[in-house]
Amino acid sequence: MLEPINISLASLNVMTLAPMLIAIAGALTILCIDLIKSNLHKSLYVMVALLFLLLDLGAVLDFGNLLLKNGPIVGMFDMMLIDGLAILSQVIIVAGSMLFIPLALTSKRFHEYNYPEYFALFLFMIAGFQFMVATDNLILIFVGLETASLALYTLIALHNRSKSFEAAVKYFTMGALAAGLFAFGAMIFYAITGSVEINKIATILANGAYLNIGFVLVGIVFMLAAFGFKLSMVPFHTWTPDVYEGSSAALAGYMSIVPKIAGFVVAMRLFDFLVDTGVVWLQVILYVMVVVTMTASNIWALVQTDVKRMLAYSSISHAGFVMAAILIGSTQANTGLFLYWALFSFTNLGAFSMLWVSRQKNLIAGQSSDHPYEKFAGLVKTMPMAAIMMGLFMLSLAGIPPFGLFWGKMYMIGSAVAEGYIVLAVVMALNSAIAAYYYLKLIIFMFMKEPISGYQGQYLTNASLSLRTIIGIAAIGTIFAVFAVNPLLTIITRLVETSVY
Amino acid sequence: MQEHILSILIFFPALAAMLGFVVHKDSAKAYGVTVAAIEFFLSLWLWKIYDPAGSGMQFQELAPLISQFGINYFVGVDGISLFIIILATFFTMVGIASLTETRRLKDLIITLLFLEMTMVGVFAALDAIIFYVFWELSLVPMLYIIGAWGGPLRIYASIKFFLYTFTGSLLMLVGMLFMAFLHYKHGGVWSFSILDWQAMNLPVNYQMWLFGAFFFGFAIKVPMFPFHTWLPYAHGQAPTIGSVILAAILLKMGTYAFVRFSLPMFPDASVLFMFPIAVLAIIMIVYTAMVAYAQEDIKQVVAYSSVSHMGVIILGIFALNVEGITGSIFLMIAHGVVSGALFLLVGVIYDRRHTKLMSEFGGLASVMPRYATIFGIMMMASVGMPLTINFVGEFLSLLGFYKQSHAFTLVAGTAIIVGAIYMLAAYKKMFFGTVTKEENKHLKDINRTELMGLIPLVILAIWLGVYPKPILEPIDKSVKELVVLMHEKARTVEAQKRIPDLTKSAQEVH
Amino acid sequence: MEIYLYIALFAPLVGSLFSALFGASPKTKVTGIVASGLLFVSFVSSSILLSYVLGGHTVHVEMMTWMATGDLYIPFGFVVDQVSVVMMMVVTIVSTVVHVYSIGYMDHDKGFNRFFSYLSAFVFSMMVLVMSDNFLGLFIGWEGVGLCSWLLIGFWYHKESATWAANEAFIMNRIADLAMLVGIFMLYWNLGSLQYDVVFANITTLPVVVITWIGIFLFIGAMGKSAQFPLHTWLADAMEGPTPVSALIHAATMVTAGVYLVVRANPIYSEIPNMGLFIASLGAFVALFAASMALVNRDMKRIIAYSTLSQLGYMFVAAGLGAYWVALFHLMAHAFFKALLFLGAGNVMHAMHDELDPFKMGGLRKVMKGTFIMMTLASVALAGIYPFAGFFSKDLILEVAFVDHHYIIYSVLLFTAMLTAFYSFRLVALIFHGEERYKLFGIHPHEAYKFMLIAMAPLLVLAIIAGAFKGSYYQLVTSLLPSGEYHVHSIATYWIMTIGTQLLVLAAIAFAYKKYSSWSSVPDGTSALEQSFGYKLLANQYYIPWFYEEVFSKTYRKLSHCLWKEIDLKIVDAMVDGIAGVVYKTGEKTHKIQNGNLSDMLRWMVIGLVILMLFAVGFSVLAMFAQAQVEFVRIYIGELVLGIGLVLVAVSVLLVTYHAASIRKTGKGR
Amino acid sequence: MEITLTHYLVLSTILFVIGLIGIMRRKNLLLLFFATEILLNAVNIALAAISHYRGDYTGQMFAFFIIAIAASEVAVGLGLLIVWYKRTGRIDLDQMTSMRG
Repeated sequence: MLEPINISLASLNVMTLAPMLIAIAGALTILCIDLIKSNLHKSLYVMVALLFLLLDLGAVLDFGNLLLKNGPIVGMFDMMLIDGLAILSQVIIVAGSMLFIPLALTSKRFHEYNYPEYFALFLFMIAGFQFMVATDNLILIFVGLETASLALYTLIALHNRSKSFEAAVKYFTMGALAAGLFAFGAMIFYAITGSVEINKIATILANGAYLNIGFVLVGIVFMLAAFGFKLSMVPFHTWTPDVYEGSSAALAGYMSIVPKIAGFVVAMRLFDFLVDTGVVWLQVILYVMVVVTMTASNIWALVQTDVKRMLAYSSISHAGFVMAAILIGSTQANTGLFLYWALFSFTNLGAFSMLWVSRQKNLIAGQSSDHPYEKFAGLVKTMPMAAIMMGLFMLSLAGIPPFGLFWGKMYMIGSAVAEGYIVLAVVMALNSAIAAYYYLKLIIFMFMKEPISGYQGQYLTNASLSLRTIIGIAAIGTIFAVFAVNPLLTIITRLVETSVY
Repeated sequence: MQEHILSILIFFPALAAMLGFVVHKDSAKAYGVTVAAIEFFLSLWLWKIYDPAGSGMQFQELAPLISQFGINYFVGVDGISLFIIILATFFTMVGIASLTETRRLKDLIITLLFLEMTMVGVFAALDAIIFYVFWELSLVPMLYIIGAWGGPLRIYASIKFFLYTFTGSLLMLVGMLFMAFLHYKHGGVWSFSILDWQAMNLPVNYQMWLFGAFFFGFAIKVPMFPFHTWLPYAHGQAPTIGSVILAAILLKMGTYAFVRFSLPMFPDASVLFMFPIAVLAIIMIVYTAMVAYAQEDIKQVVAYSSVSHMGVIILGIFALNVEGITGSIFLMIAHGVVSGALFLLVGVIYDRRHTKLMSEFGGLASVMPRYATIFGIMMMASVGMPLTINFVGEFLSLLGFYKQSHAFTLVAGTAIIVGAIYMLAAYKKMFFGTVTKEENKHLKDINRTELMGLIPLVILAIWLGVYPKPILEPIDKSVKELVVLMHEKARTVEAQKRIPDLTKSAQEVH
Repeated sequence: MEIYLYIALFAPLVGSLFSALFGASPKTKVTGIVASGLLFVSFVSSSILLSYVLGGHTVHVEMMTWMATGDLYIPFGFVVDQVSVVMMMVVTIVSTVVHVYSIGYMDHDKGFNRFFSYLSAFVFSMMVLVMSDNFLGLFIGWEGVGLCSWLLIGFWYHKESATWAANEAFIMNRIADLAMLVGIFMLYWNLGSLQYDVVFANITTLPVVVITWIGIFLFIGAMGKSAQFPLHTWLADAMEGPTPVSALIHAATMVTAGVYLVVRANPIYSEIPNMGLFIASLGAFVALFAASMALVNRDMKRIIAYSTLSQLGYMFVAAGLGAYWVALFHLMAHAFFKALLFLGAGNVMHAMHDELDPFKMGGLRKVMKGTFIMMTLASVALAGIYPFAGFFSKDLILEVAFVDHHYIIYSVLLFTAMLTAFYSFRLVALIFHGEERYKLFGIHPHEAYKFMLIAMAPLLVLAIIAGAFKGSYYQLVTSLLPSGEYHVHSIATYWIMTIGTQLLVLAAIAFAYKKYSSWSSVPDGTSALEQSFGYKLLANQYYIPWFYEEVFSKTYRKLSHCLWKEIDLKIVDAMVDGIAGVVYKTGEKTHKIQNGNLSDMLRWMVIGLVILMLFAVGFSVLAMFAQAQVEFVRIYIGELVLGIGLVLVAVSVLLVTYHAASIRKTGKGR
Repeated sequence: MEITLTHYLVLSTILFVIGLIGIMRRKNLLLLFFATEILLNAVNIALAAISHYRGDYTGQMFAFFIIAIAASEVAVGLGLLIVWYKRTGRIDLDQMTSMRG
């Protein structure tokens, strides 16, 4: 009963898979190296991974070039979709990963980096994210999502602390629930429209004039919940602080950037057409979620005692802030989203790297978590450069101009204003003010308090050349962001305009 | 070099601050004074090459920054900003020269030099975003100065200062973005150029909303009642240098912004909000003067007096005529000089006794006669004695507002009474009577370092009180242009009536 | 001539700055001599200017621009005309005398140099005040004399009473100055200029209401400086300053500035109906009011101060009735004899070691002959006995009142003249006659330095002969001021009036002598007279200072304190902190919903799902009923409501969940 | 009674809700994993049914993918569970509260 399938290789356009394949190949290579000779130093794997990521990035950029010339590219039975969003997000994903992977080269030895599997998993995860963003097929999104997530759970657990296992279990369990929700949501859309491709779903729904709006809404609800989890929207955010706290600072920083951007792209593909075609309900709900996520997580971040946990809540808030772009839905807003995220990745990477640098092997007496505020008290007196760097990242996160994130914030608020969401813009602005408090708190500890005995000599214990380099890159990116904004805007706008969603 | 003088003025201190990290900490102060002096002379040079007959903004520099979004590096000065810039450089120099702080001096000096960059930047900016950047950035060094060198409540004070002003300015940012968006809707491109904005002719209801948004940012900075409560804490806890810069320059950002943004961009809204704002200004004047009278701490007296004087400045600005606006801009400078000097003076006694409670003193006039004299001169300047710098500004501001409302001016004029009450009372408590405390009997009179900072201020306070012309003239020129612009743009009848038509009156004279 | 103008004006300033150079160093006699010398120079220049002005010319210079913005143009302009030159003469003469006198008086004072600096600065301010050619220039001097008055009243700053009095004087003057400023504002906005010539030339073009208001505000300013009721209390308290200061500032010059203003602004006041009568009535009231307080006072300087106040009342009567030249004439004559009286009192104080109560003196004529003669003659002049200066000026005012048919004012003034004579000679009698009560207090009085007495001599001469200048003075000033000969129509009436007045005054003097010249005891406040209500009322200055203190000062103090503690800290500031606190507290209370329990975390997800689902179902039902897509109109107001609502909902949801969580936790127990 | 798509969908939903309830109620980690499997399999039923009734194979494809993913999920999950059990000797959810706030 099945028809024989006749497909020409050319029409498959296998090349659309190239970036992901490079990442997978990298992972396999690492595994093979390990097969041939074990107990190699981690720096080898770091560099191999870096090389493959470089290739990956090259492939992505190449597609970007092609895209700008010829418009969106499809391949593999229309499963793969290389459009502006895909390119942009892949660039952020790969570039972010490239900045992350050298963080493994710490001066202290950490359990996970001794396993070559760690790096292999890392590359698999990247491939997963790349799949997720480079398609509008719900199945492939699901597969990419799960590939990446399962790898990520493992990476967290590999940190080999009791807390990291707990974090992994929590993340995993909730992730499983989210996967179920996603599957159910996809199933509903499939049931209504008979398709799993977002484009087609959109067309069919639009043609049907949303007659079965009730079911559409239920589908949206499940999708919202699933992506709410991924993007840590309140009330699906509960995993975030625990997982960040449990995983190593480097990985936490990574999680605050890369998986989120993948999530955003999918959410954008999925929700933007719904918002645009006038599903008012979704607008309202998104509005609520954005406001609640921003505000609530900010408020919770206020009362944190651990810097990493504070940063976890703060990244929830940032995600909520960016989520507004999907609500607004204009080209400017989507451009703003990528701009914001690009700038945010630099700053946040810097901030988490600073935490990573100050990571101790063993907690001192009375220390309840890895990075309590007290640990940073009086840092400017003992380590002025480190304090200035950390202060810089905090200021940027708080949105103090002219540091990186300010431009993102400004552009986002600007896009809200331009679409008439004045109140939303005000809420976004006020939230920045609330957020400033907890970032300031760290600055105050670092610059205005006296050092607390016991913590001396605990900073920079983990510093190595590569970590310093990464922090330096992040700092430069943060300080001189103003000069990067215009080129970024130009390119992002062009890419967003060539997107299909 | 001449055409880049403003960029040099803005970035020279910052560059010097970076290099300052290398300077050995024992020479830090000398380095700071040198840099600040160079900067000050550069700003004097700016004055010299400034063409008082020229119209509009001078020394404009334009470099695209984020052209996609209409943001450019755009700076320029006119008579309104010129002297505030000079004041800023002057105070940085004086402030550093008279530093008596010993804890981590080098950090302090580097911070001050960064602060100088932001201050000059704010007043030179002609692009709203550049303005905003410097505006916000100025909070950071100030936060550090208050928080790291301040008194026991310094952390509370610095956070309050930062968050309060930050919140206000975020609302202002929304306003700015909306303004740029309106420009986009109107002209097809985003623009943050203040000059472009001034040329826009907005409907009255837009003006009102935007005026409101900007108002929060400015009013908190000024600070206007009821947003003023961060100020006493900030002043109370800040080290001397912090208070000096805060009072002399940073507060002026708010009032300057009213002149630069609110008036020319929203003339109708300015007229509509004139009376509510005048009420706030009057409350500022009278209420804070009374609160100042109740203070026990001399620094708080000066802090509240700052608020009170800022009220007069606000009133002058919203006189919306040449006399009032010119007067209030002059008063900004005057208040900078006088309150800066008063804070320096409070610092002198604090260095000696480590207390600022007036009850701890008494009879200082006999122990420290020179100190008492300088304090007396500055106090008299503060209460608006004619032939001191403050009088010119206060007189013109009140004179200007009298045109708008007689009764309001009469009430606001009580400034000269209530101001005298708290100042004289404080002076009496500090300097008159007999020395009762043992610690006060052998206090050293003011020393050379301190005099170095104070003497120029005394000279300035009197010189500009007697001969304000060199400053008044350029201000007057720019303000006239401003008023002409406002009158042209005014849409409502009320606004056309309230804002004088200079072109017409000039014709009448001829 | 301009050079003389500048010399006259700036010589005192140079003297002041010169003395200021030595301000903090110990006494150097040279400062006193230089300052006095420079004042003499100023006096000579003024005299030259006087002779020039007598020739019918005036000098008008514009030194430089002061303020110019918009249409406002205010120069430092100075004018020497018939009015200002009279004032200049008065000021320079009296101040030269006082300066020389002070060299002796302040001989032993630590603040000798400082004193001269202040005193010369005062003279400079006074010169600015009288010579300015515009209202704002006058205001400079106006405030300048206020400042110097503050400095000099509080000269002995270690004395609480002195500094209190200084502040009182300053603040009270400030109240009046505000009115004056408002008057200036009105002039500017109505006439576009503050120059005297422009203002006076155009004042008639204004509506009467506006002129009236201008007149009222300017007059309030004058009332402050000249200590008219109700702003009079500071003058008596100002006696805390050194006595030369009282002589110069609080008798001869500064306090007359108000009169000068009214005289100067006569074109304005001439335009206002009834304003003159009001001023005259107030003047008459103050004359009587002040004289009554002088009757029972037991402080030598205060008695003279009240007398000054009373005489200022006379001047205002004259000015109010349009006899501006008479007012100015009395101002001049009064300056001489009152300064003399004060300086004499200074000698007495010196001799008595700063004792001020005349009841503790007595019989001083034996040891202080020179002072005795001078004070007696000054009192005679004050009482208005022919041929002394007071007769010509004061009786003239009585005539003015009579001629203008203001008989009530006339009677009041006449009665006051008697009182004046009485309290003046009560003072003289108590100090110089009778028993030597001071011996009870172990004081050994001695006469002042000879040069001080010599310095006073010019004043004595002028107090005696000033009346002789009346004719030439009249010629001089009436070229600027409205002229007006005030002669009673019938010669008979004139003589009856004059002689009658003289007799009444003489009777009062005789009564005073009879009662007090043989006084022997120091009253202790127990006598029937001192217990009487009237006495107490007068001795306590009609309880007005008490009333001010209780009603204004205390209220202000309490209100200030309350504003700070209750409003500023507890409402305005607390609101700000409250908002921050609510946000923070919300965080503290709700962050525990993140209790780390995986089951709860999963439940939250499911709850979120359910809530979304409920919304979805609700919306679908709604949509079904509407049979169409529900379009929300996106308007700002709607959005605003929505936004606020959302925040509220968010917060309340957080709170509710927190409570739910805590209930569940406690409910579970262990 | 003819079995229609609706029946399958209702069944699927019921199973899904059972899974959700399981997720909320189970304190044992292993049983929790079962519940997540129920969720996915509930979806599988629906997908297969829709696929059948629509005559479209995408649904079945999706179901296969879900099965594969569920398998790997279980693998990872059990791995984590074993490590956790080794470290603590328990697989009770309520003990996993070292991070909070």
